[in-house]
Amino acid sequence: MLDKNGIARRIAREVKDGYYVNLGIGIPTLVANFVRDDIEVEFQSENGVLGMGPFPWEGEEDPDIINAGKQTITTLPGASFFDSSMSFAMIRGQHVDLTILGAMEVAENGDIANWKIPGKMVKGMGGAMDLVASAENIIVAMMHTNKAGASKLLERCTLPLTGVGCVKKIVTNLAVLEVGPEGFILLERAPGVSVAEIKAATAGRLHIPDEVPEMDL
Amino acid sequence: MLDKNGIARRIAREVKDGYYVNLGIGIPTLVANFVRDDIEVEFQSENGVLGMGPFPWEGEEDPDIINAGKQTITTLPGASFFDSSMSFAMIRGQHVDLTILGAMEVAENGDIANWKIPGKMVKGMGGAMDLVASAENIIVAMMHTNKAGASKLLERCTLPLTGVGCVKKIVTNLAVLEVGPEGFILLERAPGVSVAEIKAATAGRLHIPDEVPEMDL
Amino acid sequence: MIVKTVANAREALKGVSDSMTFMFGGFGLSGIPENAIAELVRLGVKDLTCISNNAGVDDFGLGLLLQQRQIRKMISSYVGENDEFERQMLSGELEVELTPQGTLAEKCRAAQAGIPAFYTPAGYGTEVAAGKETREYNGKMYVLEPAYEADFAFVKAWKGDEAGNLIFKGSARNFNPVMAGAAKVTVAEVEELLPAGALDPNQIHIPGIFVKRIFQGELYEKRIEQRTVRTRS
Amino acid sequence: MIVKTVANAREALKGVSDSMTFMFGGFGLSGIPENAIAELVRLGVKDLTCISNNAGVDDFGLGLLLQQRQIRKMISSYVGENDEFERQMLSGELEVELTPQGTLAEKCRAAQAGIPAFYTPAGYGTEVAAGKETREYNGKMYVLEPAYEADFAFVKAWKGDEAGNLIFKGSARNFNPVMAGAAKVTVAEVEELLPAGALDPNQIHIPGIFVKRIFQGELYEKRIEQRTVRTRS
Repeated sequence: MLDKNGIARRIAREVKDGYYVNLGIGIPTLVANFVRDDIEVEFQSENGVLGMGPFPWEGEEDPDIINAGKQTITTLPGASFFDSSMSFAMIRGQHVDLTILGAMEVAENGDIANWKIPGKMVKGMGGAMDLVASAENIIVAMMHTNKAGASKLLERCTLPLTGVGCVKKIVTNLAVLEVGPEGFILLERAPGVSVAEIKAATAGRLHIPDEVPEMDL
Repeated sequence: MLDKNGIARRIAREVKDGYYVNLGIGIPTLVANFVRDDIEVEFQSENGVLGMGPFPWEGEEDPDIINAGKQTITTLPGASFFDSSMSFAMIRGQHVDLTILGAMEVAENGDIANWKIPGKMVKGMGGAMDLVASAENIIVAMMHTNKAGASKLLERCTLPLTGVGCVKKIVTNLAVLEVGPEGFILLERAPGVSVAEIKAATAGRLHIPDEVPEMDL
Repeated sequence: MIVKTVANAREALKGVSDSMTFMFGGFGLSGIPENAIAELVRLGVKDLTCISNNAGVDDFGLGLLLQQRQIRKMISSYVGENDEFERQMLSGELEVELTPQGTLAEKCRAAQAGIPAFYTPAGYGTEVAAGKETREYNGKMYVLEPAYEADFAFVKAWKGDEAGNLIFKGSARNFNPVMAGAAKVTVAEVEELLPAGALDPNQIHIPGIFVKRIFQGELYEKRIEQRTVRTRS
Repeated sequence: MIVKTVANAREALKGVSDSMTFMFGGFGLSGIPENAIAELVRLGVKDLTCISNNAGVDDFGLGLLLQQRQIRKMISSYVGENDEFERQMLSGELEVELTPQGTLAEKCRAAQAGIPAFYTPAGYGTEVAAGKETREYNGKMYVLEPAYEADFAFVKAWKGDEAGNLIFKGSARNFNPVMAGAAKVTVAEVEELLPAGALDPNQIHIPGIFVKRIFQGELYEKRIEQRTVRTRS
């Protein structure tokens, strides 16, 4: 079974040379730490930054240079700043190659819910609805089950949707799955996790191929 | 009767302090020469210039600094360059206060035709359709009649339209007219021109007030 | 050259009144019009509709207007980090319209550019699209979104000139350029106000035509919301 | 950093073929991609649809492609100043679609921004709106216009860097920024190609994400169409 860093490490392998990538908050942010050194990737932040670098050295924080999580950041050579409409032109216009974000629920038809729990304080969708509706290539990073132990991979989402039929791949603490025409397809098992455990933790339809290799991290 | 410079001189009096103005080619271009020195006006060129200045000194022409007529120009302090979508954001978004352009025909309902003569080579509408459809304040600068002596102020346009119901004011070699709810309204006569002459040269409905003063140039 | 300079925030905000709709630039607390917000608190105008990506924190940004109960409705994409906001929202004092961030930006830009409506894929199939027209283009579904309408837009730039030209800095640019010219009156406050001719015409982010009034802001706090750093070993 | 540099026009244009749709930046002869045009002439690809505000003059700009009869259809707002163009158009060899200039710019920008369609007032009640959907907003009529679709966009900038970032000069900016990223492949040629980090990230007009290939152009003629000057007395 993977921890959050393990999920991030596995997702980092999906990041290809030459990709522009948008990372959501939470586990997705960790992905940047595990991207191979020998490939070139640029991180886009929807508040108007392309080419994000690491956090600034102490004392060098600039209130005018932050990421979408409102954290102080730096930029790398080749970076650029732009306004919000151009930022979402990049996202909506499918210039960003890969979006990695968290979710509360994913359905076997690719629907995703990650912004609202009825009855609880709703903070808003931020850029998530634009990202999921636009990106060709969306990977969800999340735990396979919620804190109560219930599956987050469902037949249909029960929470208000963020987007419909948009998720292509899911990496959880237990498995890597693809969204196929007839439900989830189990691609890989986390180290030490059995197919039976994954099956038990998945509420939606799950297609299990004859061979389900363990993740190569 | 006015010549082209006279028409431009009269229109210049419609240009108010603080106006952003777009000038079409032909007579409108001449208007810039007659704007009072004691008011502040900025000229916008739809190819992406705000704050146009005079032509450059000989030898200082820059192929990268031209106006919409493709003429080499200069800029004044406070000028800016921008792309074509932002230029038409200024026009479509009604940030430009006054548009002055030529016409082949104007109808008593404010329709204008100035881009196409069927059977002749059509060069295109350029920015004219955006300008007339967007501007709150459009003044047409033209001769009252065409070369064959026929009126250009008609009941209905006969040529393909550039825009519908958009012209507010017309300044010709004979008169200043407004487009009212029931046709043209004669506001001023050119020096030495009689109301009868104007009436004879106007094919559309013409409302003639009791008093029609001569232009004050 | 058309001069847009006014003496201070008080002069710049002439004409604001109760029940108006305002746009505020900024993302989180970065690039927010601090002087305009302070003046609105001073003026005490109320029943406001505010279009802003975020709603500030309890004691800064739009949180200052929330404290004074001046806001009736917020139109935002994300409103976390604000307890007073949550209290007013749950008690029903405050109406909240949540809009996808890219749609919010584009609805401002549409207002600026005289485009009354456009199609976007964001929110299709979700409650955000409820009651809205949808349409298929190339096998994908889109939602029709209208431009915003607002009375004042308050934007904050790094440098500006007398002609109203604006240059922003870093990611403090965010929503400011798309709101400039998107309301009936656009008020720009700047950290450094320069004479016309001091800025390179090639490097202006927002031409002065989109700005009605400009003033030199003062006492910028520029608070950092999440101070993240690397520590030197 | 993702490197977009290619050696020359030949490499930059890999993949172009007959019957494709291309976008060309430039207004008149200002800011046109001279190197890309020259390479298209050399390649001899034909039956092209070209989206460009203008069509060049007889012996320069897109006029060079017209001379070789490589263009089947022009989508432009203004096509004067070109006798060969007129001959081909009147003889029916060349199809011409005239579009209002602001609509042309916005249809490019819509393609860049993933907006499939938008409403504009331009052309309402004229033959440009024939067969198109129209709608009233706030008492004014608008026409629904779809985004363009193109295979390649050829843009020309003043300075660029290895990451594909672009800075334009003066009014040579025009349609270039709105076409960058509006086609499947965007090729940028620049007068000066610099290493990444040489350009101020705050002053970049078009971020490299919109550019697929960038190369150092050569032998720019930058012809002036209307040389207007003041003479010193």
